[in-house]
Amino acid sequence: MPIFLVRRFLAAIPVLLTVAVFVFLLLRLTPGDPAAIIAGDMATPEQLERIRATLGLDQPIIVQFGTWIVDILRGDFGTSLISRQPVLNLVTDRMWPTIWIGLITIALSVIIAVPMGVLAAWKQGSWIDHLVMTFSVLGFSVPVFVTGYLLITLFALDLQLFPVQGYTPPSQDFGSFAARVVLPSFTLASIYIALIARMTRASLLNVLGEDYVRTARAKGLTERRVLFRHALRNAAVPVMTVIGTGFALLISGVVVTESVFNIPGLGRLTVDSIFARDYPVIQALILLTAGIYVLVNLLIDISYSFLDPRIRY
Amino acid sequence: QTITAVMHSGLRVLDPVITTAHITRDNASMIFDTLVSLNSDFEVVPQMAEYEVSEDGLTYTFTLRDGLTWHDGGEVTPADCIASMKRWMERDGGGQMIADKMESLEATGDNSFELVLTEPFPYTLTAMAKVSGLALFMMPERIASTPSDQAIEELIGSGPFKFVQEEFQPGVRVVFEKFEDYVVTPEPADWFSGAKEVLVDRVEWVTMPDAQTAINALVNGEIDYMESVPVDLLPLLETVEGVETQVLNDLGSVTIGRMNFLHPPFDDPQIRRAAMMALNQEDVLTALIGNPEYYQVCGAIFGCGTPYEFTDGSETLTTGDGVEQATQLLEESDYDGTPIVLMQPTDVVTLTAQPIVAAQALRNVGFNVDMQPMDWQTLVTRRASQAAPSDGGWNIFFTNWVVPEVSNPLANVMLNGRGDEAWFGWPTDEEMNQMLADFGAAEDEETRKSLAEQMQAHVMENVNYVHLGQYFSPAAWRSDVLSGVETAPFPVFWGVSKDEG
Amino acid sequence: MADKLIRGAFPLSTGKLAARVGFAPTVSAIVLLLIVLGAIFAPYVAPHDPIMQDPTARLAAPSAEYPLGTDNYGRDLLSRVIYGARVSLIIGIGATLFAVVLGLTIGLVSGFFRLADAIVMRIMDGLMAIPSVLLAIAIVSLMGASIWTVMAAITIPEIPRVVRLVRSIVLSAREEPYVEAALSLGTSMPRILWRHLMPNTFAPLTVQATYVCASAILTEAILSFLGAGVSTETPTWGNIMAEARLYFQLKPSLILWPGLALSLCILSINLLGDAARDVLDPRMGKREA
Amino acid sequence: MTVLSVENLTVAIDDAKGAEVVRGISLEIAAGETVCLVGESGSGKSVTSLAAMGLLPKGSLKTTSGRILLDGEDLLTLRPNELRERRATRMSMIFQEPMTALNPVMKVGDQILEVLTAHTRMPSSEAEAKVTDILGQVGLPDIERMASSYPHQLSGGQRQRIMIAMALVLEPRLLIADEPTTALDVTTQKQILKLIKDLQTGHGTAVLFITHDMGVVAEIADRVYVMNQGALVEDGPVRDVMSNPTKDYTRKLLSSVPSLDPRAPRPPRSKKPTLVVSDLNKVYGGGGFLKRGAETHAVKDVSLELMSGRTLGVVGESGSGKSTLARCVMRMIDITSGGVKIGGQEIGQFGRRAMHPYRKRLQMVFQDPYRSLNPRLTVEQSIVEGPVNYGMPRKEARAKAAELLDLVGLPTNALGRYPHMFSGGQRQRIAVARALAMEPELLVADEAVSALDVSVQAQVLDLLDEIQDRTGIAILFITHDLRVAAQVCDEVAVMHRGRVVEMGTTRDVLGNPQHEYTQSLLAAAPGRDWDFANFRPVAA
Ligand SMILES: Nc1ncnc2c1ncn2[C@@H]1O[C@H](COP(=O)(O)OP(=O)(O)OP(=O)(O)O)[C@@H](O)[C@H]1O
Ligand SMILES: Nc1ncnc2c1ncn2[C@@H]1O[C@H](COP(=O)(O)OP(=O)(O)OP(=O)(O)O)[C@@H](O)[C@H]1O
Ligand SMILES: [Mg+2]
Ligand SMILES: [Mg+2]
Ligand code: NI
Repeated sequence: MPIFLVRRFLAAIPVLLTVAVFVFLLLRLTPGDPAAIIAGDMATPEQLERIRATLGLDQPIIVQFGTWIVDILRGDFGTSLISRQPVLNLVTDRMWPTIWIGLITIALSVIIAVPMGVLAAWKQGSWIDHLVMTFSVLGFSVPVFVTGYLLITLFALDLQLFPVQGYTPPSQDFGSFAARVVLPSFTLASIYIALIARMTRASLLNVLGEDYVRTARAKGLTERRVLFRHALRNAAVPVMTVIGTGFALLISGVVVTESVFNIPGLGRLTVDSIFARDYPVIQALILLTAGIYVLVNLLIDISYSFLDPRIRY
Repeated sequence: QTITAVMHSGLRVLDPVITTAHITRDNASMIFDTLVSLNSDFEVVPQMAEYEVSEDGLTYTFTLRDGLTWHDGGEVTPADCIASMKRWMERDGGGQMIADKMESLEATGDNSFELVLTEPFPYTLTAMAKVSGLALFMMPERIASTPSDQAIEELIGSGPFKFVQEEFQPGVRVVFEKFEDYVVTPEPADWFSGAKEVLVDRVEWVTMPDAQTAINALVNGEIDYMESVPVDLLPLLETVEGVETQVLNDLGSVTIGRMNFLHPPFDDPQIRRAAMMALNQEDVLTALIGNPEYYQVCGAIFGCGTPYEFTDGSETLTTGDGVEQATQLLEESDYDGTPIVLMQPTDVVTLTAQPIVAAQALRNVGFNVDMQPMDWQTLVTRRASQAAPSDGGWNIFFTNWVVPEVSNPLANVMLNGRGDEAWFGWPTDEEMNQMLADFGAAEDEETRKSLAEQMQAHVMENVNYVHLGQYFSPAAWRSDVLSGVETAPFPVFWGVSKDEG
Repeated sequence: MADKLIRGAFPLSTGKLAARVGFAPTVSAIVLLLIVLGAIFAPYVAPHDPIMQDPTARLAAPSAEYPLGTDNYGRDLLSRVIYGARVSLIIGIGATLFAVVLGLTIGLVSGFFRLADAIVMRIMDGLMAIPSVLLAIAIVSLMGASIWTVMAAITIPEIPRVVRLVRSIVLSAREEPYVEAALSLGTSMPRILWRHLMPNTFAPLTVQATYVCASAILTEAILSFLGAGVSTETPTWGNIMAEARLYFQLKPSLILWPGLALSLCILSINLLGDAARDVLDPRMGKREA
Repeated sequence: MTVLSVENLTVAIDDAKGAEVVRGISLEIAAGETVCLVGESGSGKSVTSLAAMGLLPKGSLKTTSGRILLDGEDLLTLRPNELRERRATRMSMIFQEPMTALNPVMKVGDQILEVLTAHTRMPSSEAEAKVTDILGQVGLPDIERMASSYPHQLSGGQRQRIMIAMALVLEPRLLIADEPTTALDVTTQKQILKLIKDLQTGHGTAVLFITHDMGVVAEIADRVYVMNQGALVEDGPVRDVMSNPTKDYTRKLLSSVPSLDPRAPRPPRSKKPTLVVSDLNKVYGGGGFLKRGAETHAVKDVSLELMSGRTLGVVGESGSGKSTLARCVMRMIDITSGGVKIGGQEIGQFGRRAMHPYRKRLQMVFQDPYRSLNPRLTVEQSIVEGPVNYGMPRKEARAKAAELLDLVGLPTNALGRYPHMFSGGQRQRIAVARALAMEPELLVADEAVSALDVSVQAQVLDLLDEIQDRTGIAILFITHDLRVAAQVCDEVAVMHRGRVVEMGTTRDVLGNPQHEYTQSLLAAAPGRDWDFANFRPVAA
């Protein structure tokens, strides 16, 4: 197992390197001059040149890339071009809201979606099945921001159950934190639930056709036990995989949700930075999200071996 | 007591000398104070310092008021002010003009200093008191000695509010605390002048990327103040009890179009005129604002409601009947149908409508329009390119200014006609340059007014830029808890009290 | 046992195709067809020019002239929704085509040649690790927003998913005895890829393609929402909604109609995808003992 | 005393047409009795047994009439809950595939324990003791470790024992075993059969044993029922049916069972060997970037020679390296060391390109008739693929394909059809035709008939024999079935753990085995002492 871990971690290096190269090239080879942004409306060409020089933007691209990578390896992600803050501070400052919302969304989705999927698979072809499937297809079909607005109108404005927007750290005021994460988490979860419920259903249907399920029935076990003890765990691997790949979807959704609910998280930071051409921040953020994605999927790979003893690395 | 306010954009750049971004200026005006200020009659009045101008108009003496301290406890000295002025002069247009004519800038005592010019420049005090763009804020010497192309790291001022560095989240949240040792001037508050008396403990600025969310938050009482409400959404607030909406910045903003003088077809004044005549303010403003209460069709390039309000030559813009003439002008011109590259920003709400309306209007009179959508930063980068439109350059774009930024000919960057050194679009306009120089040197207001009127006519003739009208953004606040919200060209939080009902 | 094998190996052969295609997919197909026809014949169907502004009728209520009312530029909403289908569908279908064609090629090659595999898959993993919307915003805001950049931006992150799918199918199909048989018949590698392996990917790809198509249309909407979409001169469902979001409470119909069109379209595509899966892959269909 | 009595059972497909799969079957089993249900594949054996357990797949099959009485109680009228109560306590079932019938993510001990907790209120210590006890009864060694193993950590035989333990732990009155040994090799099969027999005598269980292996029937049955196409053909005490079958179908079935009596070697057609394998070694695994897999030495120092016109059989238990050998000869995989000569030309180290001209001289028929033909190509496309690859004009190749179909006994109109429209036996013939289209010198048949029914198997074997007579092709025939080997091979090589332990003419090796392993293989072949084809015991 440790060897497997080491190997997987090593395998993540080329992945992240690809991401790094890709992002770097994308940012440098396309128009958008951070110097012009910093200089502002009144800047003269000389001022622009000077700013470019101080930012190192006048160096050959290879040199810029090298410097950047070496700095990162030293733990230095640079300084924001716009706000002049260390990127690391910016990111750690904005990380927690996103992490909390992400975790709550995943927990929520799993708790809701898995039973939904199980029910649909078990009652395959019945109206429950159709209902669940319709719901999950709908979850895919409505843009996140529309879901968000709808939830706000309904639960925050009409019913006055939750605040409209904002974020409070749980350490500061847990009640307020809890009240404020409900709507964004549900908004985000709508896609995720759809994804997981569908996968659970499909995977469970596959498993229900397996010989060992027939064996379990032949043993005279109750349907419930057959479903939850025998079928579900065997169906878990593809579901976990979907949770992992769906994570990318989650990150995308976060960008929108954070705007709609005014949550000062990473998603907004990324969008703002892209629009502001704040290169060091964009680079760090995309690398970070890619890193998180890789890590999550690594964890999920590891979880396979707990779910299914046949999988050993 | 804490006022929570939603501002028009997120604060990212802190140094008010580096950028002209309004939010940076707004932020700085909370923290820093100015030597002299402008009141609502556009008069320069003393703020941190009393001043005297010598008979010959060459020597300006400033005497600091007693007991001024910095937020870190230090005393405000002439050296601090001199350093702040020098740094500002390197960046600001008006400042540069002063610097060009400056003989010396030296301390003359413990609390006084002197600015000596080589020739009279009556515009000096106005430039120092200006409230827009790069305003002249006083900072401690150690901070003000930062090179002017490098951003300052610390925000220590002598203004009514202290900046709370630990709680600052770029682009998201700015927190101010009342500065207890602030010395309130005796005169009553008027715009940026007079008593900046802070009546609350804290002010928090939050940024909401979504106006809808901000309004909902205001309705739900989660925030106290919203700097600018999209006019279309005002009906949402009208019926809400305890929320008041009003235009606080009653000068408003102008929206303009700027053409590229370097490349065909707009290197030809006749075609520029055709383009201008094709446009009409009413259409642009309706699309941009909608409710006529919040815009004003106004032919004056220096803004309506300002001292230099002249409307010569603007009839087609204000009446909208220039289409035929424009069509004819264009037909008679050498325009060969090359598509004109119109840059359209997609992510700035206040700039999306103009290109769309303009494109239709230009097509109407026979232009071939290539509308290129891009985000604002791409536009900002691209408008700096002097390349041909087909090689990544451009022909026309639109932007907005607040009225104080255009109301004074010397502050209005679009008038500058020094070719490559001019603002994007790079007109070479000797005539205009001369008028500007004369304006700066003019001794009396009458001369200045007549020069301003000539400039108005010249701009309409030469189409240095297209003035597309004036508009006003209403602010909204919880009138059930806030009192003392006053009009000013940018949001002020002194004099506002909060009653935690 | 024998029967199970047959059904597993010959998905297309079951005579249940007609029976399996139920009510929902049929309706979906009809809805989709209507949308496509509407898009193609938009100039004949739409009552107005979708970009023609009427400043006097800003945010007008539905009337005979403007059946669904107008937007904040005074443009006819119905016409915009009808024309909006064009770009949305072009983006959806275009992204799908690109993703499928590129993904299929890369996936086939990398699934069969071990040498290429290691490198290609690392790159694909890298691409996959970048959140698609972020990548798309980056590409669009850097390259400028046009139908083509938006399409490219949406396509790029989808490619690795298709590649992975194709590759996994090739990896398992590669072990099928009939591939070995072809090898022993002296069939060349490219031909084995083309004739024996590629057809296996069609069924799952169809399902994947519907997914890509739906998510491309949605991503376009999200990009517009974030201000990185196609110019509002060319209406797309996404940018109509994005522009209208300011009016969500005042005039919800502005967001409702394009939203409805979008959701109906995606719903139909998804349902068709599900139906395709049921037809093409019997294991996902009826439960077996 | 009758334990199970099925009366007039009819099972139909649960759709509008309602085609009947099992038609009016009646059978009876008494306590302590072993009843075998035989018949070719698809005759309805499994469906009958599933119906008895109430486990027919919902939505696809249903019982339309008849009664199933367990100790006099009609199972078909019970409510689902009651029926579930009867399972495991009164009746149990063992399935064919030991590999898939156990839940892969649960420890096997727990899977047995679960039966107890589901049906009894036993305290857990007692239940665990009972699990240990039953595991001991089925003869598993190292019970502690076994109980806490996952299925994939056990061998096929061990898994099947776990299944049996699970089925018998509550001492049901009836045990249904659906082909419980088909997937196991003969030695293991023998042990399992004995185990069932022992337990049955110990507990007095009634056993319904489903199989299509007549050897097994001869070995264990008291009575036998013969099924064909969903209907019962014949039944009676096993000796009676085997020695005096009254129905044609039964006679045909029995006479298709190959005899263990080895054939006489035929003279080689030429002096020069078609295939020479010398000191062949194949090691799987190892290598790989960052990943050092375990190595498997699948083939060790194997040397063989095969003359044209002759058939060399390779026999041995599962995993002994037979398929690996075949793939090395075919050069589907790279060989680790040693040589392979075809018609005197060494091809052992050829690369893909160099190999190309030699491919047509070697052809292969694969085990699985369902997967070795591309389902998306017509029969004709499959057959012409090879010749066309070697430059034959398409038209000519087509004509040849038609000829070949005729040769393998299929109508020429089969050319345009797809593989799924054929039965397993027919498909295997198509595969043979495809191989022959290349006019190879050597045909490698890897378990080419193992997936087929005895009657169909006999047809394919006859076909191969006939073709060999006609064309003088050399055949490398891989099988684990000694009966088949005895019928078709001139020589056999016995493989055990990658090595050839004994080689010689079939008559010598099977008639007078020298190596201990060969002897044990022979001893394990069921029904050794019955001559099925002649309906009598083997003449001593
Ligand atoms: N789930 C099902 N749906 C429809 N038909 C089925 C199903 N299961 C079996 N059948 C059909 O029922 C018939 C009898 O099948 P059954 O499995 O009982 O055969 P068998 O005698 O057990 O064969 P084998 O020796 O291959 O196991 C076959 O024709 C088969 O196609
Ligand atoms: N591709 C492979 N990689 C690694 N090991 C393999 C591979 N193929 C087969 N083996 C191993 O080589 C050994 C011989 O396998 P082979 O398939 O030749 O056996 P076999 O005699 O044909 O068995 P069966 O009768 O089950 O077909 C086994 O231990 C098997 O696990
Ligand atoms: Mg069976
Ligand atoms: Mg084998
Ligand atoms: Ni601004």
